[in-house]
Amino acid sequence: MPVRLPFRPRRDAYPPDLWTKCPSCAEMLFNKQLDKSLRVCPHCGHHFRIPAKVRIAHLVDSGSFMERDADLQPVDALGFVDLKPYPDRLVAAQLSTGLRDAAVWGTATIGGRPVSLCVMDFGFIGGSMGSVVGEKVARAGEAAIAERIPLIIVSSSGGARMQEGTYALMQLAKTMAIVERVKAASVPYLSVLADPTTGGVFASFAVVGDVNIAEPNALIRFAGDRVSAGTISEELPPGYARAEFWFSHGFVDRIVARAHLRDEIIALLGFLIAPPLNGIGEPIAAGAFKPRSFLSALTGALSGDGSPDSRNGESNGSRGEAPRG
Amino acid sequence: MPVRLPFRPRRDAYPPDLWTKCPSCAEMLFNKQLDKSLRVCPHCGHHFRIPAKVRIAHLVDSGSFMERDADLQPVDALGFVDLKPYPDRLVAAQLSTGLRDAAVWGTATIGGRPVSLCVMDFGFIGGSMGSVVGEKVARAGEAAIAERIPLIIVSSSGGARMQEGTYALMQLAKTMAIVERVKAASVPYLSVLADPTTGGVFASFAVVGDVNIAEPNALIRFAGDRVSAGTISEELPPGYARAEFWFSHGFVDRIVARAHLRDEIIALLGFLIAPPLNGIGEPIAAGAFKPRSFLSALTGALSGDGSPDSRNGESNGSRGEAPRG
Amino acid sequence: MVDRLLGRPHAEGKPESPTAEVWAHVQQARNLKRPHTLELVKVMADEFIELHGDRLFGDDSAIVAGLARIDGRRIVVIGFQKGQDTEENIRRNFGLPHPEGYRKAMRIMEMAERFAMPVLTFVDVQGAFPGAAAEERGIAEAIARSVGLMSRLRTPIVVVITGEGGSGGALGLAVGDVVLALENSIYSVISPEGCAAILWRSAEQSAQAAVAMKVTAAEQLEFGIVDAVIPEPGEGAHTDPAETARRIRGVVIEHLDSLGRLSVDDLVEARFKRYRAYGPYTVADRPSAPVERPGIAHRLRGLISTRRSMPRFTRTPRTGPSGREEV
Amino acid sequence: MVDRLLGRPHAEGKPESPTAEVWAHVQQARNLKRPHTLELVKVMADEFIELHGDRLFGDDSAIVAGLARIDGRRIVVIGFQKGQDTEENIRRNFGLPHPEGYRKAMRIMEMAERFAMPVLTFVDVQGAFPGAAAEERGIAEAIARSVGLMSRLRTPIVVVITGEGGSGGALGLAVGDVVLALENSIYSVISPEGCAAILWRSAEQSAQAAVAMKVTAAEQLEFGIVDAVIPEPGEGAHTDPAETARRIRGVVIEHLDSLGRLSVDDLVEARFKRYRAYGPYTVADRPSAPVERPGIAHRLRGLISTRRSMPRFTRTPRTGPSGREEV
Ligand SMILES: [Zn+2]
Ligand SMILES: [Zn+2]
Repeated sequence: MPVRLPFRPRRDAYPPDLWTKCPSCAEMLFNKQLDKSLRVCPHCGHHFRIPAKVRIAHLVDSGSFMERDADLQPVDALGFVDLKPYPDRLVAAQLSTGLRDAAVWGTATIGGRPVSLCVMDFGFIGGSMGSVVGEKVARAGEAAIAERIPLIIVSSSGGARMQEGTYALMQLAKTMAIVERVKAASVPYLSVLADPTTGGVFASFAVVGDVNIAEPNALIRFAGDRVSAGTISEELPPGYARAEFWFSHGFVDRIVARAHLRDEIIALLGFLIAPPLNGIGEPIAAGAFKPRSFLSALTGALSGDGSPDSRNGESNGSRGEAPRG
Repeated sequence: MPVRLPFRPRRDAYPPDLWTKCPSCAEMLFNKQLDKSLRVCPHCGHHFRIPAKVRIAHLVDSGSFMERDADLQPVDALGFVDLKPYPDRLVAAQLSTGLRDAAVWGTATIGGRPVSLCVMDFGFIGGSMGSVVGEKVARAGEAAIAERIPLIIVSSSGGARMQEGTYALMQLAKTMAIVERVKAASVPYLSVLADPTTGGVFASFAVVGDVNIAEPNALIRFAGDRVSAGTISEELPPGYARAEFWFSHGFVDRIVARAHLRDEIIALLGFLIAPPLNGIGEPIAAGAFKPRSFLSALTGALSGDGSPDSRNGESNGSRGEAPRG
Repeated sequence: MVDRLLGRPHAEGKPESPTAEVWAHVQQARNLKRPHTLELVKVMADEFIELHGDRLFGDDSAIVAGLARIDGRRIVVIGFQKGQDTEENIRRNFGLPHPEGYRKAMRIMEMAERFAMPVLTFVDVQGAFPGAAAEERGIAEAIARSVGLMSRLRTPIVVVITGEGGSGGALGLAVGDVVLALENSIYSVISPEGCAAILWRSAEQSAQAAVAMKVTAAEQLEFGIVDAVIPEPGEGAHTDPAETARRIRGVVIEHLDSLGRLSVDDLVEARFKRYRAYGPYTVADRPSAPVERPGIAHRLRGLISTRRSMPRFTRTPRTGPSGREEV
Repeated sequence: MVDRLLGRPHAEGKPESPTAEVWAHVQQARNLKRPHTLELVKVMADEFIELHGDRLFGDDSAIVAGLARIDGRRIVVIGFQKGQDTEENIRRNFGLPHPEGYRKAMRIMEMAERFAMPVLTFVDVQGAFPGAAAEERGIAEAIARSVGLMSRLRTPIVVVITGEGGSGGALGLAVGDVVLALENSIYSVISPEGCAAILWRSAEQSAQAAVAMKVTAAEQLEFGIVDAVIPEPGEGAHTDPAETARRIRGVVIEHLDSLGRLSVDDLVEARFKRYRAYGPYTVADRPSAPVERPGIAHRLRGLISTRRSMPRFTRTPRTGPSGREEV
């Protein structure tokens, strides 16, 4: 049952017969051409921010994306009003983007391999993470675990959504709790950090991918400009907190231009494969250090009730030592 | 079966009626007094290096130390000759220290609590670690695991023993393999870093205690003076690579004067207690992340007929949406 | 900055407006004379051994951690540490942690798990240090991993918000089985100043932002983010730090008792479900209002006895297949 | 330093003495034209994706790591990377790693374990960077933990010493189920220069130290530290890097096959026992000479077919209670 909002053309769905000025090199770019280059300036390589569904179309095998939970709808839990009420902001964002909140998730194939994919949309209230975004990230992770398929999250976010108060803050914990389970289940997780990935999104699921991929020059930082400017005044070097900065500081594995991102992901998916489960529901390569002989021998030695052998047998058997191919 | 070497008084067993000059403050110290202050200069706090058995006497409950494996004897596996043959160096060291090699291990009680204790002796070829030292560290660790008592190692070493070649290097791997098992068994490990703790000893078991305790001003470093001087020339700040340096760089938990070390260890032993084993030979608090319901639920889901509906149902069920209230 | 951090005691007379009242509460939460981790431990614990260092880069003085004995129990205590005067504040970097602080905390938490010791954290932080030194060494990564570790740590965790529960910097030590808060504490997704600067484009609207975010302990209790509020003595915790510590001690012991009766598996599963459930939303094709009844988090917290009210908003159960559409 | 690192091709004529012969071998092992990790992977692998960063502080260019497909297998490759010319050498810090390199390696090894990928390491390093920057960020801790992790990693590990196996810096990536060595490689507990400076108090005795430490691959094979020696083509690996890589590839694939037939539990247990058994000693009250027969390590390595000779020294089995004495 497809659920669609009434929507008007979103502001980043440029009319194809018009021109856009590149904010980096100031070149005038014909929108149709810009779409063909995946909204990357052909002159200077500037990566324009793109809507979630455009991103998805770039990445997945054509027609393979099955959106899930498009009907999740944010709630104004706090009765939050700043210069205008939160519900008004939500409605405006929904009308301009055609989305109910700042993330889209679903399953798809990429290069023929099934994945669980969640993509954030900066056009929706700055890609901020409230309860719906957190819920979608969580469900994407749970689907990845259940189906033992890789999880891919593309982040583009100003951080936690202030209008949802500490519920928004709790999304850091919710999403990290899920990511910990993804890792414990030996399910691969690729994090793609697009411009910008900041605040609570950077400080939760975006920073802890098995492989962290950043788009060139993407702004990535925890402390927001205005926040840190108001608190600590210090000179920041050029390139500070850009993708290349994080590469050299060890937090980003790969910087990949948008034109190569799909191929890069396909290549990585060829390597990062969830190993099969053993008989008792644990990945065969699970990382827990359980040296076989010494602990089971100790049990026998220390429990001293006379049945160490049978206990050893159980202990060994329960670890599911199936022959390997 | 006590095994004793023929030995002459070792060079650091000072004649009690003579004086020793403090190398730090140049004060002349009466040896009897120096022994009473645990060989710490009462004027400037300089900690003299002390033989393993003196250290043990400082630490353990009187009469509780039962030395183990005193009969382990080093071997000249390489036929190593520098300015003199390795066997000659061994005999000289054995005669001057009364030890067969640079470590002493055994069980003892400290403040009434049983421990497995291994203490290095810098007086034996610079406390260097060859196969016997590595073996004693390993056996101390194995005893700690088997008896579920804390492991305490006091390091004082110039590093790996060159005369034993790569066998000495392999002691880093041997001892670390044991320490990993100590940790996996949830057995506590206290590392005491005395002056000096350098080279391969610092780069293996000495640096990875649950709690790292250093004696004041102890020299602690990986790269030896002569080695690094010959390779990279750079100015080193005062206090470089001393205990206090490592405290501020996050590698030492506590700097404890010798007079307080026993009390400090007693206090820590009151906290760091190996939890009991469960029925299958694993510590009840073992750190492996095994979220109970979701992995076992997955096993059921995936080993079955694979119908997507039942999979969804089980997946949701595993999220625990039981009736509320 | 020092001025702001030192805070101002709230006015003697009645605040003249609800906004002023909330702002007075914020200032109260920031009062540097409130007891911080070390002051609390000194009263609460019979014995305390501080541990230092992240074993990677440094020892962060804005986060302290150690082994404590409270009521005969061996526990691990970890918390933020502001200074009580300017000199100590400078030494403690005004209580603003760097990544090393969270990495030290993680190291000690893993030790707590290994030796089956419960963890007690004290949360009082404006936020993580927002400068380049913290940023480039991965404050975001450190907070994310600490939050993740706490979500799965196989030992009980009791959290006490004692002053400012500021943003991700606070959450980095605030994931637990029970989250308590002192009466005059605050908890918010961003500092009121930061919120005002972004949404009102003016830091002068900080009080208004504090009101809008519902930062007070009582409001956070209503939301179910906090499980119980601990009343402060006299005119506030800063007027009687020792009595404050004793009150915290009593409540913490009670919760350690309750949590200690659960199996580790049940404990970790309940903690997971608590955080998994946070955050209200509705489903568009079933446009009923958010259901006003206790949610999963409440049911789970029912496992442990706490004095608290109902959460006002809970997640609507998902009963049918979700909407799907193709791109 | 550059000169020394660039090495000198060994003389055309016969070396005039055994010492000179060993020293020529050392120089051969250091020849910068030998293929390093990236050059080897380029020939050996059909596909390679390099991964970067320790997620803590930086990305060390002296250690490279990534995902490789070799003969249809998914594996993780980690190795030291010297430069082949001065410019690259400067960029790669002359192949001298900082702690970040080992921490990156550990991160990737844990990933290999999680996704059931074998690990292949290439070892060619004079030693860890001996300067203050590496020291103060914990090069010792990084090496210790990497060694510990490799001793228990639940996936096969094949190590190839390709050039200089220098001290703890090398061992940090050299703990594995099978340890191979190129014919002209060396492996030592300390560099010959360092050994000479300490024991002879003169770096001029480096060749003598190299002889005394028995650093050559053939000698290390005799000791059982190395399981098999891979012959180099022509006048040495530097004269035909591609053929060198192909030879390594063949041997590595063979061992990956053998190791893949073991259960992970058996694999890890055998690896543990191998390292647990290293190092000869005797027991004083049973003063027989060291027993010249295969020990535990050899028996375990018998599980995997390798071309190797007997270890000359093995541990004497401990059959009776050990001596005890009181202090
Ligand atoms: Zn441009
Ligand atoms: Zn003195």
